[in-house]
Amino acid sequence: MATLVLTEEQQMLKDSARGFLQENAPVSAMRRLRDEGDPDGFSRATWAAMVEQGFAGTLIPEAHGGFDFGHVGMGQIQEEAGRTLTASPLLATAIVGACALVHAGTEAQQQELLAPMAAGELLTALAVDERPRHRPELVHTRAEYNGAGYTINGCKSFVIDGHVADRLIVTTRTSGECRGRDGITLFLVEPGLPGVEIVPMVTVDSRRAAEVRFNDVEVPAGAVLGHVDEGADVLDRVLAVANAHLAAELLGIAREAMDRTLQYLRERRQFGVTLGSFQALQHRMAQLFSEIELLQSAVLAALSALDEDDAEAEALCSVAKARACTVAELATNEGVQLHGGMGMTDEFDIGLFLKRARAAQQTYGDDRHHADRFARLRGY
Amino acid sequence: MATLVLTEEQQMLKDSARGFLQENAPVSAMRRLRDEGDPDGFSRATWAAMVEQGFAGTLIPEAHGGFDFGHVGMGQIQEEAGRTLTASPLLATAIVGACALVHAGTEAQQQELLAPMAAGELLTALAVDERPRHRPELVHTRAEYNGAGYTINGCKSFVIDGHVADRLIVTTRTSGECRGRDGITLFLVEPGLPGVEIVPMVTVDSRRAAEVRFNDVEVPAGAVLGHVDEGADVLDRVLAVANAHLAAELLGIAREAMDRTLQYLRERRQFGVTLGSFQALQHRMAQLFSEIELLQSAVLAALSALDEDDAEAEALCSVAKARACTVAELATNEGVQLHGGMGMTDEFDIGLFLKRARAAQQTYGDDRHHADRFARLRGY
Amino acid sequence: MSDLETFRRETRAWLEANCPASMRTPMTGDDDVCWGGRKWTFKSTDQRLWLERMAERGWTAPDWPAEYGGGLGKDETRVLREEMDRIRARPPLHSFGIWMIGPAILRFGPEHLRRQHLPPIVRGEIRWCQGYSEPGAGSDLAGLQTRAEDRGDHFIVNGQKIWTSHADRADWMFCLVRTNPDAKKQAGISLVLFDMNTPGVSTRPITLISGSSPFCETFLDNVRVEKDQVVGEVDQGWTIAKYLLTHEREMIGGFGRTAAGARTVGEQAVEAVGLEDGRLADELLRGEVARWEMDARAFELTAERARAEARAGQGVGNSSAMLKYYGTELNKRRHELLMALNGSDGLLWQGKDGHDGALARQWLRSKGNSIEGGTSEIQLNIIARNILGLG
Amino acid sequence: MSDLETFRRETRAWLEANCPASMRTPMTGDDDVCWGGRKWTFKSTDQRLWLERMAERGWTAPDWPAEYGGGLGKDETRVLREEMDRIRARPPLHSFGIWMIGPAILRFGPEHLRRQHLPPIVRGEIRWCQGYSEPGAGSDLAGLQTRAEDRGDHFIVNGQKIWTSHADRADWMFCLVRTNPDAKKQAGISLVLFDMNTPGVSTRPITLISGSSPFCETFLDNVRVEKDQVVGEVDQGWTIAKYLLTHEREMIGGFGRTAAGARTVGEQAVEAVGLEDGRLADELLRGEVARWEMDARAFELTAERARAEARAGQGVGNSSAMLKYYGTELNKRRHELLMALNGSDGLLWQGKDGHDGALARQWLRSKGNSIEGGTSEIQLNIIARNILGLG
Repeated sequence: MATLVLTEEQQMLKDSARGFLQENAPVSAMRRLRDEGDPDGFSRATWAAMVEQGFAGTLIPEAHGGFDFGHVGMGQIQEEAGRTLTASPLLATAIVGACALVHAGTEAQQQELLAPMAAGELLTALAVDERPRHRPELVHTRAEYNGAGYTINGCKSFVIDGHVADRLIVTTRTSGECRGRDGITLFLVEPGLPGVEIVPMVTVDSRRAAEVRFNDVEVPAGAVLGHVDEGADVLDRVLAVANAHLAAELLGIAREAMDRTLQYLRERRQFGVTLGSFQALQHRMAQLFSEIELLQSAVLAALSALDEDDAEAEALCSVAKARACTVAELATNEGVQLHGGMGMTDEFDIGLFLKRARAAQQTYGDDRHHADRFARLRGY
Repeated sequence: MATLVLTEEQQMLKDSARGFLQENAPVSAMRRLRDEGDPDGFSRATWAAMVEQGFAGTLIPEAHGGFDFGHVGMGQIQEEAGRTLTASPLLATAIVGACALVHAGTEAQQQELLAPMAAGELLTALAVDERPRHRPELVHTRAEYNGAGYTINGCKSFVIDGHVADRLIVTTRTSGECRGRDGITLFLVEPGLPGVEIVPMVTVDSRRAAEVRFNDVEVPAGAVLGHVDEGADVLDRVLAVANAHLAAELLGIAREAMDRTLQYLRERRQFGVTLGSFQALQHRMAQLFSEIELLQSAVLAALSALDEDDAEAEALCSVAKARACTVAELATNEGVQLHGGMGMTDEFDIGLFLKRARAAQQTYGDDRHHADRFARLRGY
Repeated sequence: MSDLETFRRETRAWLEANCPASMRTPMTGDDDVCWGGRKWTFKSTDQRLWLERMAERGWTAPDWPAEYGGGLGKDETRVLREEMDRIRARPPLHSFGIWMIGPAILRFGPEHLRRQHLPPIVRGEIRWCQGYSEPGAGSDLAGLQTRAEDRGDHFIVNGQKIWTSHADRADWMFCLVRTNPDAKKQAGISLVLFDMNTPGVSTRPITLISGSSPFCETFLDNVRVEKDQVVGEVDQGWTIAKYLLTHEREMIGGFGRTAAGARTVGEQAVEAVGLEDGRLADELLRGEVARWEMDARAFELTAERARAEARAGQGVGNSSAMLKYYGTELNKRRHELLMALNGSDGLLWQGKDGHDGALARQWLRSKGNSIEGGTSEIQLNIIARNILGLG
Repeated sequence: MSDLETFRRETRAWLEANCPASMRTPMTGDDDVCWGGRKWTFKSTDQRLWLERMAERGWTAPDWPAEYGGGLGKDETRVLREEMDRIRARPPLHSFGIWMIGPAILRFGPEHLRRQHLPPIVRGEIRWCQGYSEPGAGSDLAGLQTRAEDRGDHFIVNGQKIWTSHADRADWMFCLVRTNPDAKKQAGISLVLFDMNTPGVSTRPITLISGSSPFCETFLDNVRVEKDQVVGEVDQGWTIAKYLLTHEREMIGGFGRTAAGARTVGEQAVEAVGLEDGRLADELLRGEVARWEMDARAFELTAERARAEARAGQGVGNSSAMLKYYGTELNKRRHELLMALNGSDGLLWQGKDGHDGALARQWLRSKGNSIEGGTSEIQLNIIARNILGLG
């Protein structure tokens, strides 16, 4: 049975994350980073403070310096970070990186990396996509056994936090067809190695991602994460987790966009009455409200299924992400439209939610990708 | 350049068809046929009067006793027949049958059949579907050459007017795979031949269709319509024509459903004001109006492209039918919903439009089928 | 052993002994439902026995006060339900008396009506119907036209009701009437009770677009209603009506929930359309099926969450409007999808291998979901005003 | 040979001789557009020559009366357009003067304003901007706050305008002001003209969510406007404003029309996502692309039909509201689709091989389509009331 109501402990975590983020990383902070053209795209000081709050160790076992608070807990932080548009290494390191290592890392790898990750000192980045649209099983990047270790050649795009990562988690092909599940192997690669080239770029949400090229990059055999040729299963799990947490972030974005729009409709007057008194707008907001309520249920169910290792977990993660994409798109589009001309100006915040929403939507698959995935999981 | 405004002649035909149908075949007549359980599902007397009006010969050349008035002309009759829910052999005989014979018939076949068709004395039916969802290239029904002619075995479902037809137009496979385009051959089959079994059924719109079974049915070689193994091209044309005219009928249904709903909203009072004064309903009706306007353009363009043998004709027929399906579905659903409880009663007519719309939608492919077809025609 | 565990043990034993085997099989259709009442014909001896045995203990309405019904506490009622579920026992009685007018009389009184009406409801002897909607009023109950004229010790009622479920099979009606024509809209309405055998009461079944239906029109022509048959107070019927409407909305809000064991839309799609290379053969429909199934899953989870929140005392209270709105719209979409998946098979009405047009009739019936029990538009109004503070 | 054929022959010859070769190439962006005005810097000698030659004949506004512009009849104007299209001649001048305030002055007068303002517009010497919207007013023009105080022979204007396109590059403004504060909303508004160099006029560009924009805020601080610069009559500006708004709506209604030679969404989809077995590799997107392209085709046909009906004298008149509504919504959908098709490439804002985030910026800019020139909600109101008779 899914946890659809937060425990007292989880509610406390959510409230404290909310308080912390509203105080330390409000939308205005994101705006400042953007206007100053910060090369990291996030604030190191804020990240340090988030680590202080324990956010970085939420998914890491206590034995490795984390708090093992689970996905429902981490999801609450993500939802609140969606409301404040807080950029940080939370997704790439504390969620994706932590999950990959906890799930597939050897004892030695976990020993080496998890504690510094929980301490916020070591950042990771997942290099998976090779095409603009997410398609994780399409892997052309090759890793060839060279007698001692592996030689990696290829190019990865849209590597989130690729510009700051201390360790890249790279999907490669060690055998098989370029579209197949079999033959995918994950590697932990140090970005400083000869032949690794990192080209950062600014995305629409004022965050950073990188293109990462591998030119005859030599890594030792111990850099394999998980088993050779069997990386697809690890990837499934890691991406399901990432998507559940992106869905949580999108839930926060959708709720915040709706709340700000409701506020505007209640206050703004036109033709002598408030905008909120127009029935056509009332019905649209009521429909949006309903869609968001369903999203919240889907997100909670996905997170708690991950915590409980439920057999339906991957399907629920796809339900949550697919719905998060369509609902956040609706919420942010309605937000801009109902703010009228003001919503089109950079001066108002509502457009920032629109921008971040689309970036989070496209990250690791949008609603089409996840509808397709859901259908496959359901056998049709 | 498409004819997007009717010529004076076409407008006159439309007006006279409207006057005729509203007078001779209003919705109440359809209701009477239904309640009396008429075994034909249409009125022979009304059909005779329609023939009198020249409707049956609209697409038949003058040399064969028709009027050669073209698809735009016939489409106007169909649109008006959509408004009155008039059941008749118009689709199966005067549109589908006439088009198949004019397009693919030998001189002898045309001589024999077209004149009686224009005179309303000979009815045809297209036996194409083998699965509940329309998929014309899936043909299991086999016709095997037996030295003198062909022996047909197989089963066709949802044969419109199969219960009254004097000649069946049957798609069979003479070679190739059961899903391929190549190897399809059309036959003209007399329903009285030994081995032909016709099982009529009543459909949701109170019309009739039949399942037609062929058990070792022997037909002469002269029964082939068009060329052996090359029936798919004929079928493309015939189905494009059928769908353009179904789209015209659905346009009439959508317009009539909207008009009746608007009338109801203008008159019906609730909470002390007319329903039509509620902005949420106003916006929904304005959106429906816009969708119907686009549908009208698409239908006119498809019909006139058929008349002009435009290279885009088949794509436009799919645009028209796909849009007709979604718009008629919207119009009839909104119609019932906005009529409230009254819309749910058999006493009100609005539900009859809902029923006929779905039947016309599913006939020869719904919006999904035609979206898929459009994408293929566009090369993606 | 706690009292509750003792109760569970005893209940389990009693059910084992008293619930007939045939009453433990799944109901296959409307025919298996027992509605009771003076006109009822039991479908089997077991159906009669099962009702009589449960009614004798008052367990048809277990949580009503002991003097009228079962007298069980909240926990005991839950245990009884669990134990009935355990052996898959059918409900002994379906009853608007138990679900609607009974709770209203219990809550609003007066006492003499409780004593008169509740015991026969519990025993399944009297079947009730509701007289709310009127032709011409739609969702606007305040526009009520049925008039009750004061004649001293009784009223004379004239008017017409519509959408009365099973009026032709019911024994009594609870009926909203206007007792004060001068009061403004919501005021001046009373909820009165009368026997359907009273002279001047007649009914006519309504044919829906889907075919025959349990709904009737009810004509009230100089019907005499005793003044002691007013629930609550005269002219205070509006409050009771609102209470009952919320009840009704909660009943209907269950639409869109998948019945246990029912085939999913995905399974039906595979059966109707077939797979090619492991994917549904129609790729556009495949996307629609997946999107519907995802929405339906999220809705199920939301209904579950609403129940969990209610248990945790966090219920937003107004979630019933949202569930009613979304659930009924989802169910309509489901039926449109099933019609599309089944193509020409979905169009059948009569004929072909005994096919009775069930698919089409269910599709048509689903259109009423978003109208009955408060239209979708009314639910959206409620959400916008009560939850979102717009207006 | 008819007069019209003679005209065509002569026009063709004149264009051949006078339209510079570089003015016959497709415009590659906003930079190639010639707006004219006092502050204008010609992008090339050819651009200047082409404007001067056309302006000399009055052919920048060919259908205006001969004393102010070209003096061509309706048929001759059409022929000129056709001949210009034949050689793919660029428009010599883009101008709110020609499109908007010119026609309004022509229609509403007075005569001295026609003589003063129309010839410089035709010659491209004066560039105009419009002062309609105000912060806080949105779609509600009747709520206009900018006040013009009567000072005998002139007004003193105070207020603030927003969404003034190119105010920072314009020479004159046509501006709605409230001349009678006591009149009820729509009354008491006048349309006045003033030079942007007048003391007290200042502008500030607006940054949009898509980046920099042609829009400005314009501040009016004790701006002196001569009384002879009122278009039409004092207090009758509302009628002229409505006339201009319809004009604007028709210009914007072109959204969603595919520019000749532009790649279709289908082609872009194939490029971005690729084909597998002849079908777009992403099957859910394939359905969406097909549905969008079908809707867009039906919309194009509808715009064509509206023009054909107008030619045949059957125009519904209100079709501009529908075209504006549908065209802008369609364009927004198109950009959402392009963003989805291009996945992470669509998210780029700066960097990577000189990619400048054009896709994302166009997507963001498209959000304004359904707000500017009357929101979608306003268009739906107009359709419901004026066409459908609801209200």
